[in-house]
Amino acid sequence: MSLFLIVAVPFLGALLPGLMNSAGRKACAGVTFMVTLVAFVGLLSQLPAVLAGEVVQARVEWLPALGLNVNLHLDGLAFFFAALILGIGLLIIAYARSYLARGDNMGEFFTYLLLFQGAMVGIVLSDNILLLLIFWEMTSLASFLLIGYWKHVVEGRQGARMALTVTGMGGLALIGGLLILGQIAGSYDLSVILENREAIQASPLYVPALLLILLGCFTKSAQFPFHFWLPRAMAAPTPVSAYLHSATMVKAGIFMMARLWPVLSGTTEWFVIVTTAGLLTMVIGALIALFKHDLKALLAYSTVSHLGLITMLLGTGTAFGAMAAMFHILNHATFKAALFMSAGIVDHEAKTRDIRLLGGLRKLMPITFVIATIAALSMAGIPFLNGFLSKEQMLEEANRTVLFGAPWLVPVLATVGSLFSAAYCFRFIGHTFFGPVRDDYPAKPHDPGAGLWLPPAILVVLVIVIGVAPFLAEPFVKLVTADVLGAAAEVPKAYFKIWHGLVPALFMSIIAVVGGFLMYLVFAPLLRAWDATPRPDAKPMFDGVIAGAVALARGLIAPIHDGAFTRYAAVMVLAVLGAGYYAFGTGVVGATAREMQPMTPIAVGGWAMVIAATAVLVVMHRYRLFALVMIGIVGLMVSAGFVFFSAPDLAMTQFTVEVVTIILLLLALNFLPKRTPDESGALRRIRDAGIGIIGGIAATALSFHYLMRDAIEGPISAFHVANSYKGGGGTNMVNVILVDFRGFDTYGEIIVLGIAALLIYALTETLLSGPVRARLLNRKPDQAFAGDAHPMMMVVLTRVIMPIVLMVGFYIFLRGHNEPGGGFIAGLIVSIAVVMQYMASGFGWTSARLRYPYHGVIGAGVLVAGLTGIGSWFVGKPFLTSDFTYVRIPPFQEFELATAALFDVGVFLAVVGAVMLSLESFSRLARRVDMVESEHPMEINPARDDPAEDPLNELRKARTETA
Amino acid sequence: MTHWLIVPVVLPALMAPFIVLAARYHLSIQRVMSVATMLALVALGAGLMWQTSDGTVLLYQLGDWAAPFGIVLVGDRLSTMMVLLTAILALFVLIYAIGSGWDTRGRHFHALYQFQLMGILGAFLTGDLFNLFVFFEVLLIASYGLMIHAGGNERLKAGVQYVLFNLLGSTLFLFALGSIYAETGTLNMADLAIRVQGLEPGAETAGLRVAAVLLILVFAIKAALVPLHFWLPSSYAEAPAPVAALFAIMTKVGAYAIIRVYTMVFPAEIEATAGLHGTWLLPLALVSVAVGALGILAAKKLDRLVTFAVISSMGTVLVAVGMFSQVGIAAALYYMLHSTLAAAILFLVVDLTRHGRDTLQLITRAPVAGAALTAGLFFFGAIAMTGLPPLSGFLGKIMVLQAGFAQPAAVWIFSVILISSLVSVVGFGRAGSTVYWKANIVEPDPESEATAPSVMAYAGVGGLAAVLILLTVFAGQVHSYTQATSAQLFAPNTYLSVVLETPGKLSDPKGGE
Amino acid sequence: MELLVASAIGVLTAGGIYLVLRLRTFPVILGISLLTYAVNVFLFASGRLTIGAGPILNRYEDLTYADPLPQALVLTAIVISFGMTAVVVMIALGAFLGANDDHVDDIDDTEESAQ
Amino acid sequence: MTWTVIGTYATAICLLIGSAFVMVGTIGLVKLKDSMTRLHAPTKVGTVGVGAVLAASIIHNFTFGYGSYHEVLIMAFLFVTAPVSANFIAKVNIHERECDTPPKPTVDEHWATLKPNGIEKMPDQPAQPSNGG
Amino acid sequence: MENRSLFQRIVPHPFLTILLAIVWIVLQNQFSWGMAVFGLILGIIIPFATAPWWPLSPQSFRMGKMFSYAVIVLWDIIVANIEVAWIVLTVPNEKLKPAWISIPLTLKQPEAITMLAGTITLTPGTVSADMSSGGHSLLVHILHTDDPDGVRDEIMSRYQARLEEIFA
Amino acid sequence: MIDLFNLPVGDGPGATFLAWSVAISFAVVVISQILAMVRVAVGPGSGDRILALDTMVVNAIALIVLLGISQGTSIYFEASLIIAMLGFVSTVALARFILRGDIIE
Ligand code: NA
Ligand code: NA
Repeated sequence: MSLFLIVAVPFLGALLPGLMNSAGRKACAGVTFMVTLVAFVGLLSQLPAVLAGEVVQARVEWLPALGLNVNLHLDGLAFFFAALILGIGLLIIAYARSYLARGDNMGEFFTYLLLFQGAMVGIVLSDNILLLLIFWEMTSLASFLLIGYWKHVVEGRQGARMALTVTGMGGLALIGGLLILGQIAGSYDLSVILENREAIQASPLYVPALLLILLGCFTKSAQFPFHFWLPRAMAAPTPVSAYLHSATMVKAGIFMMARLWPVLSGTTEWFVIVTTAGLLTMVIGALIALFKHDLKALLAYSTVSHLGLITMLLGTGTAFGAMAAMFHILNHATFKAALFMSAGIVDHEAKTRDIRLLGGLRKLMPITFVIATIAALSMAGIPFLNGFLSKEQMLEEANRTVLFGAPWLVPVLATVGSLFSAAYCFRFIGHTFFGPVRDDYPAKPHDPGAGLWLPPAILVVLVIVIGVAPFLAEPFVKLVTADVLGAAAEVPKAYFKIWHGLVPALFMSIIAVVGGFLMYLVFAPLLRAWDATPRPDAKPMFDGVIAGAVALARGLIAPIHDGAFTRYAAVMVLAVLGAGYYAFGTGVVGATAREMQPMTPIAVGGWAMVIAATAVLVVMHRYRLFALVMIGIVGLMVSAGFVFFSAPDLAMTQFTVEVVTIILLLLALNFLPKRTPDESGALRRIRDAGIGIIGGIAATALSFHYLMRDAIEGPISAFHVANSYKGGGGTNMVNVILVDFRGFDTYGEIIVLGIAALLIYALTETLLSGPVRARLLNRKPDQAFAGDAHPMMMVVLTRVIMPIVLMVGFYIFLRGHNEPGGGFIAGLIVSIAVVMQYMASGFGWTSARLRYPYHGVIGAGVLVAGLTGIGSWFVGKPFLTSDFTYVRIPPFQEFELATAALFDVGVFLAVVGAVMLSLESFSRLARRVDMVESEHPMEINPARDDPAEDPLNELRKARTETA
Repeated sequence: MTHWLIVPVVLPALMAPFIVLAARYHLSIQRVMSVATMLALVALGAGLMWQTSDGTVLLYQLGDWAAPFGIVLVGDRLSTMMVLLTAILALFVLIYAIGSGWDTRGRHFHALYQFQLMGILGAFLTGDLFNLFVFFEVLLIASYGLMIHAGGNERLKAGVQYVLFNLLGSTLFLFALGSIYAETGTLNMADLAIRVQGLEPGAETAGLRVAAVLLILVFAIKAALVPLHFWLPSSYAEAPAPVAALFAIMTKVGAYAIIRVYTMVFPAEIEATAGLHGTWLLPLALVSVAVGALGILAAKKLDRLVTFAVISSMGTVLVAVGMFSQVGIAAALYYMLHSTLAAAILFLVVDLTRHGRDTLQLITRAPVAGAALTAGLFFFGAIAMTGLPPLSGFLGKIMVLQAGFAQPAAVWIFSVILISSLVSVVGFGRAGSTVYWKANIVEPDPESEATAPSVMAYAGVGGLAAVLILLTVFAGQVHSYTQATSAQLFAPNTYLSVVLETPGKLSDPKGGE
Repeated sequence: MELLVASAIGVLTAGGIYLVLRLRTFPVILGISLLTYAVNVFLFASGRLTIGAGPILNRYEDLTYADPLPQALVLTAIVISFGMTAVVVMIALGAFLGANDDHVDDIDDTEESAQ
Repeated sequence: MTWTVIGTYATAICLLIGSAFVMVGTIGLVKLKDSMTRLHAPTKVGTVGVGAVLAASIIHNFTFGYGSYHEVLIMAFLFVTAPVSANFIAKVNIHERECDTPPKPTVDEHWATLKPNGIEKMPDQPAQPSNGG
Repeated sequence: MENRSLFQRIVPHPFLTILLAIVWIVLQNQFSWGMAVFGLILGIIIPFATAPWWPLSPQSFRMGKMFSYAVIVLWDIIVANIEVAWIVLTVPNEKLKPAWISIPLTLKQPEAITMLAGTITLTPGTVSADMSSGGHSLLVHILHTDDPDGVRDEIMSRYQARLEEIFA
Repeated sequence: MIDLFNLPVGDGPGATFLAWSVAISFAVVVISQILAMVRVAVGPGSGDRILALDTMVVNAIALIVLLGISQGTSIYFEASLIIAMLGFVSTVALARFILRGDIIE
């Protein structure tokens, strides 16, 4: 089977259990088993090639530019690990099928499990280290899901997060390390990297890369000081613990170190770091394991300890060490998986894993007892069991290793570690199975069905077979070792046998076993001493670190993201000022190129007005209506300034917009407080004034800078001046630019207006359909109202003036192309005319008599403008291409017809619609329950009097008489 | 004369008023028209991208006026890619909006949505700086409408800040444009590039530098670069979910503009702009990455968490942009595609999570129907966003890191991005396990009437997820496209000559007047 | 003359910034209006200052004119900012009506009350 | 030539008259003692003043350019609207009690402005600054 | 209203139509028949479109008398403006004698009353400030007078009486 | 100062007189404008402020017309017309706001 398939099968198969969930538990487990089996068989199909020393390859490009390709390879090492993963996987699946409770979602469980399995296989088969990284991180994720699988278990969630955090951290470090490694080697393919030992070790980036990679490996493999997450992960269902946290995932770190052994090992840094970490982990893990009462915790720490052992072996950097490591991996996988499953059986049956509540199970669960005992003795290093063999090799290697210049250090620590190891093994056996049968088990235990005990039994058979006949494993281990060593070293000649003679390792081993047994015997006082000894507990420390990090993050983030817009704005202004100052200050400033134009008194007068009005506005802004008046003055003077500087269109637009804006603001102010409270303190005001003044100085300086210089090349508007009549058919260049040269801007601009109106309308609707509605309807006005809402004089004047204003609007519209004016201003003027009518007789009365669908007006405007633009497509021209012609219809003079004018109609309609829709919205908000819709255009009208009751009849009569 | 290039702008611009006029009271017609438009836009985007994929630069002279005198739309690899991305995002987000019923919770959703797209697409396509301003305004004002869609006090308060901040931004934009016109006498980007690069050595540069720096600040605000990012968290958190999801592209508009303008017009290596953006964009981007990650960890609400993830991911984009190298920009573009989708997915998932919950605070609530699927999607989105394998976020991050090797600040780039990733992972892990896992310890509320979100809502999220997966699987192809795009950006001769040498009405090539 | 215009821009900017930093929406909107004036004049001034030469083409004489392009740009900007102002006024009003509070700062109390 | 001279002088004189009235109106606005009396000055004098300036513009145009008389419209507009503006301002003054309370109307009960239209005068502080500070 | 002729319906306010046409011509700033016709067309269209907002117009309106009234008022304006200017410049504040007067309104048409009020305001020294709640009195403020009743009678005879004739 | 207006009055009789008249008018209007603004600021009543603002609008028209005279152009006509119309509208709007709160009720 292709390597792709071997990796892909678990992933593809992961879909199945989830889908089969409804088909029943058996089906779920069955399909998962089958999927794994397919992959396993696929792997085995490559065995002949592997045994023949070939490296099976499969390559496909994924991200070649990045050097990230799906390059897989299968050599002995990869095969070894893949076989472990898939083989143990098969057993675990069978075991899990019986283990999981009825309420557990099996589909979910097996989906995660298969995802994990696929990722794990991916790690070991990857030839590309970036690809390996992907699988690496996926195992962390799958592990996260599996540890947290029992979502009701608090420890599960916490353990999952801790595992994710620690291995995630390692994973990210690994990313950095591997990227550096690839950078040094010039490729991310392992096959290339492994050939670059000299280059890598000579590189100045070697040490950072090594540290980062080791951080990844140590966290993943729970090496000291990152060992603490693993026992917490034991909250997972036992199959998960057995599979991930014993047999496979934790070995990913080991695998990585083995894989990169040829290029990374052999340096002092590698030796010191790896060996030390391994040794310490071995000793500390074993010590902690000894005093754990939870069977799985005990096994977990024992795993930590054994991983330390393997790490230490890899750290020595010798070929023999590497070989011993590989052998121990094999052995550890067999006995530890069996132990986990046994512990799971005990837990499953006795409903507790607390060793203090157990004991005497030997009689109740004989099968389990046998399996567990053999596995545990192997772990303790008892001869004729495989654990003994690799431990011997380890001790032998330890004997030869000199760390920190002390030849005794490593052997002593190795022996101590082995001693503790033996002790907890004896305790595991003794406290669980020996002793009297108790009557207070949480549940009455007995041997389970074969589904649960057969998988560990198979493993135990292996334990014995290898233990008795190590030569059976020898070629395979050597094959694997050869692949670990690569070109860096030769596979050692040593034989795998039970009896090596009276070598120091044997004595160390004896010391360990005997000492271990003695410790087991005096366990009770030791436990008391242990309990009395203060020692750091990882969980609260970890929690503390996380809580501290969260608190730190909150302390940093929350205060500056607290919703204080005013500060956000201040920061932004300061950032802009700072950046602008920097940019200007670091540039070249030349001499001015233009003459300053002399000031005229009028200009100075106008200038003084703007300054004064602005100053008064700023000082008195808290009186809101007054502020509006002042801003009106500023706008008026700015408009006058535009006139002064030859921009009549601008002046008109500015002023019209000004008035409409003030009207809108007045409409809004009707609902708002009329005064701004005096809230900000003097300091704050000084600060803000300071920022404002700096900003003002900057704006002055910048504009003065530009005003006194010419553009680096002639402005493009020369073209517009030259062609506005020739090409645009108008003499008002500004208007021609607006509707023709840059008509697209204008198109966007009217859309902005249209959206503004739609938005205002939509918000009004929303407000009026929510809780605000009642409040608005029953609103108590905050000011006294004068009588006579619609005074006669205004009404009568409007009747005459409004049509005239409309006509002026029309006039402005028509003239726009050639003289100041145009669709936009015309639209505003027409709106103003209607506003006048609203103000005269009220919105209700006015709109009841003439109701335009303002939505429609906006829509029509935008559509007309857009369709005018599209119209040019039909003559094969781009959007908004204008054309014009001169027409003469008697009795009128010749006049110009330009498509741009049609576009201007669109502008006009959109403006009118937008302004009117906005006003309508405000008016609807202002409606109160106590308001009566007026049926008359004016409140007071003596013409409506009943002639008979006219109080002035007397007077009139009297006057007629005198006349 | 083909008009394809302008259709992405004009189609929604015509569809919106049409919806307002003709289908104002017919929701189903609005929906059908809206979706149809999105499908058409996807097709258009794909077509344009295919057309430009060989390096062709498409030009559309509005009003038949040649650049720089008139406004032109320019389609190159970059702009068409952004058009397609926007269209795809908008399609699925729209499906979600319909499926979740968000479009019925206020008026004119569909019209505003169309206008929003018009603005975004116009911003991507225009070749004129002032026109870019206009499209910014179109997209902003539509976004105001969408942001406060459905109302509510919190949303309106956030809306006020959002609008005000952007008004300040628009003001700054105008200051920048005034500076640019005053200094160079032109507004067309290509013309500007020629004029800027034609500066004699030793010529006066102070004014030009200010113009360049003001402009990049405008774009940085849009791109939520720290410390100009303050507008983002509350506005995105309070915006209706589909809107927030659509907004995922809006920050990219800022990034796009930075890429466009600061590779072609104001490249970092010319004398006039030396030290202007090269010096501080990258450090600030790194700070953004960190601030975003810390915000993820600090968040007490799920929606706030996602907004900080957006800040962090924008930071990553800008880190890559800030290298101003060809590999850097290629990485930035890929990461931009990714983070747009990832952010959108997360915003939608957060909304799905809201189903049956009274709060988005990171506290435990009873599980509701559909929670498992939602949780799965959250997990997916979180993996994508934090840059964990195997999704595109990881690939994008690797690209950014690889590009970072050549930088003097490589150590910083590596440490900040990697450590921030870890912090994000922790933050997402905390939040996800609290919200989705812990729910299982609470008894489901039998009174709860919350039903599972509709299939269509899931389809919207699922569609985005599918696109993200495609982005992962075809990462090689996509990346070679972004590399080609980056190469095109760093060799803008074709762009410049197509824009400036195509004759228009009354003008010879190179502007005979 | 240039100095007058430049300093007027500066004063408008300064006043605008000061008001933008106030605590209530109404003055902030006024501040934005002032800033809008400032920037409009600034943009207008990018065509330099011309007196007595409005950009209305004289078809019969060859004259010089004020630069029409910035004028057109400012027109567009004025219209757009008008739409924006209308919108911000409405949204601010909506926010005020909903919460009976017109502070711009929205000090986040939901964050604090969590858990 | 004669017409030009007459036009020139007429323009100038109109301008001087206009500015005189503008000045007087402004003085009235500044000097007069209460709101109602102040109302007299600018609405009329100012209007006439600007009217004269507009007349000057018309004359000037007739003298030196082509005939242009559309300033008449502005003048007419100001004239027509001035009374209404004044009326509104007077109503504001009455409403805000910025002047002596007017005597009762000859006929009818109230003056329209003072007739409560459903809303009584609120005992609120005035929404306006009471003085320049 | 319902028995209005077709002409009345199309041209509801003939004087307004003419006024608009004149305004149009003035706006054009140069006379041409084409523009006059166009102005007239607009003068018909615009009032037609806005007719609902001017539901009732005065039944009678004497143009001739209106003309002479206008001449009188214009003269008054010019003369009395000078008076007011004199008052403003010379009379010190403490010697100023402002006064309110109430003018009984014999006019009934809103158009007529407005014209009266406008006249009062435009003529110097007086401002029409308010109207009584029934519309039967006009409140006028006088800038400076020793004889408020005299001013009232003057207004009633000089303006109101004439307007009554115009709108009779 | 007088040359600044660059009046198209030729060198005919009265040209200087006209130029001086224009200058005086400008001065008067500007002063009037400033004084009116003082009244806006000082008040005290809303009526006073509105009145002063209205005066300022009228003065602005005068300014623009003077500018037109001094530059010999009539392109500012529309601007003055619009200011006249809108000035009235804003006066009414402000007054209505004081009187009724809602200006288009
Ligand atoms: Na125009
Ligand atoms: Na007036």
